[in-house]
Amino acid sequence: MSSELNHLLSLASAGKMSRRDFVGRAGALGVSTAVAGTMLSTAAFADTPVKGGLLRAGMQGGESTNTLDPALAASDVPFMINSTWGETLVDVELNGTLGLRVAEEVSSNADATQWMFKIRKGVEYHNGATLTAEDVVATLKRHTDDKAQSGAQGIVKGITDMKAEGDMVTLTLAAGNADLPFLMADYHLVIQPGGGVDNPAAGIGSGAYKIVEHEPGVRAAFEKHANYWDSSRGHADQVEILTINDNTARTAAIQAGQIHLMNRIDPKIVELLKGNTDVAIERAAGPGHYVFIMRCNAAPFDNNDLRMALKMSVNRQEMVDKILGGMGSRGNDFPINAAYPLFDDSIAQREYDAAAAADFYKKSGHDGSPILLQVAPGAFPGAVEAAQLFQASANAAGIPLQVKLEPDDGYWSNVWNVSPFCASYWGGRPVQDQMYSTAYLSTAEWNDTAFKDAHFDEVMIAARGELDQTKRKGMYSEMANILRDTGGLICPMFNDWVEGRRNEVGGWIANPAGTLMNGKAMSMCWLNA
Amino acid sequence: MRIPLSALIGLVMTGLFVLSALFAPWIAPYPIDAAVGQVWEGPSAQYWLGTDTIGRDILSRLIYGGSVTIFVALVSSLLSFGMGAFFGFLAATRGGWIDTGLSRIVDLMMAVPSLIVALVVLSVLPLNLTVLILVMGVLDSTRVFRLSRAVAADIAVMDYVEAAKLRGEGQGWIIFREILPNAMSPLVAEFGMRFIFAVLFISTLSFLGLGIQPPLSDWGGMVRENKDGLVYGKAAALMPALAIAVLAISVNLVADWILQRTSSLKGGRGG
Amino acid sequence: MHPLIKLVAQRIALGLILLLAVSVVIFLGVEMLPGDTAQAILGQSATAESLANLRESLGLNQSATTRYFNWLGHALQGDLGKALTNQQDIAHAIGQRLGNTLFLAACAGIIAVPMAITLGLIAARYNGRWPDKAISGVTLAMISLPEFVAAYFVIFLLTQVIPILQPVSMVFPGMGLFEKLHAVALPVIVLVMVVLAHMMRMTRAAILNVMQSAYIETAELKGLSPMQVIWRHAMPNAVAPIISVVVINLAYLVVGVVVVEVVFSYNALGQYLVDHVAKRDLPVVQAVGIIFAAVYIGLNILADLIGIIANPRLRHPK
Amino acid sequence: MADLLTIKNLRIEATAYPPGEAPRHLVLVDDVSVSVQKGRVLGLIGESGAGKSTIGLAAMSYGRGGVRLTGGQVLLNGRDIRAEGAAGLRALRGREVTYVAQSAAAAFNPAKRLMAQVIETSLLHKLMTKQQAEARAVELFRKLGLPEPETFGRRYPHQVSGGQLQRAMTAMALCPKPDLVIFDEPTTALDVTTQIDVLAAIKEAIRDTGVAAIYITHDLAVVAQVADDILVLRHGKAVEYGATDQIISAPKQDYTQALVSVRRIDHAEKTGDAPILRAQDIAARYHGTNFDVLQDVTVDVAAGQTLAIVGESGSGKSTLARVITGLLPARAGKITFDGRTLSPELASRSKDDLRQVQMIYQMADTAMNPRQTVGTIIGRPLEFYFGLKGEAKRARVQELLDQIEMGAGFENRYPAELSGGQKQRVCIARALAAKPKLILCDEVTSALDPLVADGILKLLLNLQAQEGVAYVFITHDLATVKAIADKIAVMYRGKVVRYGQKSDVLAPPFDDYTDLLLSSVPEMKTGWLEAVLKTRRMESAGN
Repeated sequence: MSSELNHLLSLASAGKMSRRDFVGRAGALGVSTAVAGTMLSTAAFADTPVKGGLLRAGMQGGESTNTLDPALAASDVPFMINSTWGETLVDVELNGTLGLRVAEEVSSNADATQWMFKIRKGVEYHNGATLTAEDVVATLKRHTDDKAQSGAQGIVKGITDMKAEGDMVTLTLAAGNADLPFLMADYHLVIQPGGGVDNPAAGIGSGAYKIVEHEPGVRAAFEKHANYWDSSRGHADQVEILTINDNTARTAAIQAGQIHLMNRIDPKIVELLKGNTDVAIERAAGPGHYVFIMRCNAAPFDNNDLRMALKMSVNRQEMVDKILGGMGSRGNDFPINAAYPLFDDSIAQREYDAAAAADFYKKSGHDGSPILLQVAPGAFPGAVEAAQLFQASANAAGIPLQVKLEPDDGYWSNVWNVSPFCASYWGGRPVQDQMYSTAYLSTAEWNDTAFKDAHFDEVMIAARGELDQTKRKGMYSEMANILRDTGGLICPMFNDWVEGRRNEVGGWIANPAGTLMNGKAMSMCWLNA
Repeated sequence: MRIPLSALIGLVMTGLFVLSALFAPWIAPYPIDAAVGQVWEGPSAQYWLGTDTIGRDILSRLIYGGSVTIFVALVSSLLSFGMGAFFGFLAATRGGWIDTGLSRIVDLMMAVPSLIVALVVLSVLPLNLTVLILVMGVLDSTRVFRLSRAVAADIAVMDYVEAAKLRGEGQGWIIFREILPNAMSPLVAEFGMRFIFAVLFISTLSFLGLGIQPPLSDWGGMVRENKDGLVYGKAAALMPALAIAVLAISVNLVADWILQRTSSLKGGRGG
Repeated sequence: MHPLIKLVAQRIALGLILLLAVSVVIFLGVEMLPGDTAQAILGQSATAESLANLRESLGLNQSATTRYFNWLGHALQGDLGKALTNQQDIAHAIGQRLGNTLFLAACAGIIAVPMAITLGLIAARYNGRWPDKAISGVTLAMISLPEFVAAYFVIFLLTQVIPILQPVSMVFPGMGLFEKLHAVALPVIVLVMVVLAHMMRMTRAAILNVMQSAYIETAELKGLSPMQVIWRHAMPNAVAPIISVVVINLAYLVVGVVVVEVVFSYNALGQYLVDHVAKRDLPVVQAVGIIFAAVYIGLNILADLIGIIANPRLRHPK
Repeated sequence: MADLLTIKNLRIEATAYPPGEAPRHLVLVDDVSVSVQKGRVLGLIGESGAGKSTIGLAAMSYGRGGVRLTGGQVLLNGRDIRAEGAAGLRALRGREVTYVAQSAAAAFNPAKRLMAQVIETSLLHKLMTKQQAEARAVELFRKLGLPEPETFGRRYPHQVSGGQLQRAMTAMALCPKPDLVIFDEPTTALDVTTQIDVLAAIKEAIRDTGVAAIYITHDLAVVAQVADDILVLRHGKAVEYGATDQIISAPKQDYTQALVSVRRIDHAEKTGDAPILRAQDIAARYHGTNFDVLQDVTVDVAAGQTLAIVGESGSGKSTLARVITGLLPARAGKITFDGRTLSPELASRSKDDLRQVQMIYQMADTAMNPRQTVGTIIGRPLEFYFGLKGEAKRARVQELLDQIEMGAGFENRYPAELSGGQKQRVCIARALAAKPKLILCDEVTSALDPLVADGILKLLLNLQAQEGVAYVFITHDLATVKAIADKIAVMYRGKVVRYGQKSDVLAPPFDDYTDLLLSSVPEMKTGWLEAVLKTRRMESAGN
């Protein structure tokens, strides 16, 4: 399926197919119009790769406390570094479909309770060893293991048994899950020699580049992995990933040509940056979203009318314009958007309605005491400003919303998932099921809205095993509506990935699944002489 | 009394700032938190200094921000002076173990980089004006302590202080009636300096994200909000920066003037 | 024993005691921080059990006192331990970053100190006349600018308007000296701006203070030119105060430049420290805090000593 | 003979900028003419503020602070140096004219070795090579009677005594072989016994080098020993100008006569009576030192009488005062006051004990809080000891002001607005306010001009007559002692070397020290210096 789409794309970008035809055909393959559009807009395809050179990316989201252990990767820079030296079984293609990496073939039984991954032959680690099915199992084990401290622990929970026979890895699940392959694309699950049990932070993997130097929070330097299996990747001789957390410096750096790629262009300056002829702004409508989360079990948010009142009093368009500088789309109070397969775009968009909000507020019978919204600059870019816009629009509807600033330091431990009402963000997941089961299942670890709804849970489990796409789409649509009207999530906006590319960089393909081509930019881009 | 031109300018400017801070709600053309215009509009008849990163009127925010900045800086410097001067004088007049003890404690406080301290304390305690002021006040009081101790030590050996002791006067009279009046001018000059460093310190704290509650915002915070525009020559960030600089300079001019009249040798940016 | 040696010994002993006290203070300070290392490491992706596991393996469930004394014991043997967060060897990591910190401080100092003193002398020489007013005015403006503003301004000026320097200053092992110098040019400029004013003003003040003395009149009546008077007769007696203010600023260049490091993503100690405070990485915060304190205390001792040596009364007792 | 320096109708003005007041315009020197010939010495004499130093410096066309030469001529070697530019002045300063400052201790750069400073001028003006300069310096050191002349120059200023510094200063002035040397009160800061030697050394040096000199002092007796001519100045105007003999023996002007006849007060010594204060076998040492600055000192003073404690700097006389007040607790011995024993500790003395013993300081301006008005200063003891308030207090303050012969209106003035004499009077009033039985006077007159000092002494005597208060009068000035004392204790190196009624102490036979002390006090007649030195040489030859 992915290969077919790629074929279409190449046709389109080579001009052999009209835009409308492409979008149509892509749609037929379950690709949303938005994504298809994005795909085409990045017509970097046509030209052919240039080998050699030093490709540099400057990124936000790294600290000197980072490590190379994929299990502990949490922020953008480690994510990028790991996806440059390591590879997963599969990854998520630009259009949200499955791409084959270490696994060259994926199949399952009828009820999706058992999955078979055929491991590609002759995949070699940087240390010369060859990647085996045992390594894969060992890796998965390491992340499942209770002793492990992996962020992927929740993901691999469902697997009851894993075994390796020859070049075949077989995973058995408690309940059927049609999306399991996508879970295997999780960036924590980098395949390491012996599963990386002895030395998780060795940074030895099977990726296109091998690490030659790593100073956490500063720089990771790579050189080409000579025996890399995939000739279509790894064009530059060397690549470097620099941590440049300061927006201004990072932007200045790409303009000055000190770096070739950058993540997280501050939406505010996109307009200004457009003036620069050397730098192209790459957008991808991703699943990431900025949210305000109310805990449904904590007063006063245990009252759905109050929740509705607050949902009604967000001016989503204003936020998209001012916080995202238009680089995003309005949210609809459930965590899914067009970036996901099986998204139901027929669900009505919620608008700012002061009157309605006021009614709900009256109905809720709230005592009028100030409603505290806790926020830190680091909750998401522009969080403080967004909260202030929220406050303004809510106050206009007569709701006594008040913003309380928290320091970034300790925000995720002391405020998020603790305080009744705070700002947060979700990076999104490759598939709806994963998103819902991570944060909205009653029993989920990170159910940060403390949303508990038996029916919702049932539908989710059922949908998991459902292989009929249309039925499944219907179920997801129902879940969406439940969350939208009774959930604790206020989702004002989905943020596009807004990233910078100097014009001499070729091979860019927008990928909504993650930052900088879902971490593949270093392996897939090249420098035009 | 003869006031050199520079000092006069300083006095006038400082006065203006203080007034606009005091009457912020009446002067500011727009509410502080209302997004009235587009993002980063240039100066216009409507928005004299243009608009900020989410389209709020910069002039209004400057005026409100000024009142916060000046208030915090002022109160914290007052605090640091209250503490610093009192203990400084105590150490100088009592001497002995009190002096040694206090001096060692101050050495200790000064040896720990004040940024760590600020970082630690501000993330332990709830982030509000009171805490901010307390932290800054205490951190700064060490320097005041050293100055006032030095000044007081010079005065304490004067014959008139000895005369007071011979008369049998108490500690209070000696500190407040004999020493304080004579230590005043160097302290006042130092106060100017401290005030400026307080302003700069708040800005730095806000820059590191440990600043002031929204929708209020001190000038340093405003610079931070708008800094990304700077690289593209958007003036939005320069306005508050300019405000800080001008305030600092005007106070500094006044301080200098007093300093010249009593050439004192203290002062210094926090380590 | 010669009083000089005695003084030096006293100073150093005092410094060490102070250092120990500082380590306790820092330890307590970081202990007080809410949340803990495990929580901070895993951030949003923490689960109850992964937290428990991490705590376990980090030994966070020992008592604070135990941990402090363990740390102290090893530190005294020169072993600063491993970072809790990423198991890096602290001594090694710090070693590299300390190098960068000192490199930056040195570059800034080498430019700023002589410049400040020269300007101070000139200002004192022309006290109250236009050169004095000009110098004082400019330095005043500098001292009044928050350093991050200065930083962004030079970025704007020297990488965009006149693109001759690079906005990101990180340096790596294996870089040539010239490369490094080119890399740190911007932060150096900013830091010079920051410290210049203070040192210059204090030099000026110190000189003018000495110029009140009777022996200056004697010198003038010998027919020395104003600059000769300042250089031969005022300077030797103004050394102590000037040195002490120079030291304060050098210390500042080492311990106080976090903001500049952040803006220019310069990989030195300040940034390193801030990251680890945020992650509650005690051993690292300890180590860096101690190093900073040591630098500060050490420099102050140095200042005292120079002050003593510059004073003939102490050098040649009756 | 041709004039080396001629000053014609000199007018010097200055503008003072008192903080917080309008600038004041002052005329420091008005229409003064005087001349100095080669090899001769001109004495400039007058009280402080008479403009004598200003004129001296004018000979180098140098004005302190805002001082400007606004009129007349200063002809040096025949050319008007007021016309010289900065460079021209630098060329003559230190080469043609050199300067010896009042306090050598302050005038030498503490950070440089003496030799470097002594020869600096000669090298600066390229008058001689380093070797020559050092050779000459050594020769001068020898001539001025400095110890170890060869190595003396290696020392730092703080390593030599005040008297030696003053000689070194003279060597520094003479080293570049100038035409004219200006001595500005070169011996004022010295003890009498030191002064006489320095005086002799200077006089000899002047004679040998045949240099011309201007000798500035407030002490007529001193200048009489060295000067050929004397110009008497007052308030910047010339009062009398003539040969030394004439000025001393036949002064024409009243003011000059006053100066000559100063300190002719003599008061009949009182005797007997029970002691109000008795200090017995006192020993004391300063904190952290290991030698006694006072060794078994025993003195007493009767009510209404005056005990003068005479001694040179370092003799321990001021220390004794501190011990009596309790500021420095005695190590041994006891102090009885009015029949009862005083606690050695200030802190543990009763308020009334404190009231009974008051103190007056040498430096009146540091003894008064510059931020308090005269009213407050005098009023505080009244309030503190007697709880006087409001009208009663005001009235009593006025009363005291009258007693110290200062009229109404002073209570609102600040110390800065008072003259030196007035300040000292206010201090006296403050002491009196406590109605004490004893007042310690520490060098109360030594900072004052002779005439003013006289006034103060007279006042003190009157007050003693009225109030029956006893004084312990600490001074180095024997003239003052003669004028006021009933009993005298001569102190030397922490010991009392001679003690008794004034008449006994001042009458032979003397012990060596007292003899030296008495014989060293300059007398108002020319040739005294030679005479004294002669007798001393004979004595030293004798034994």
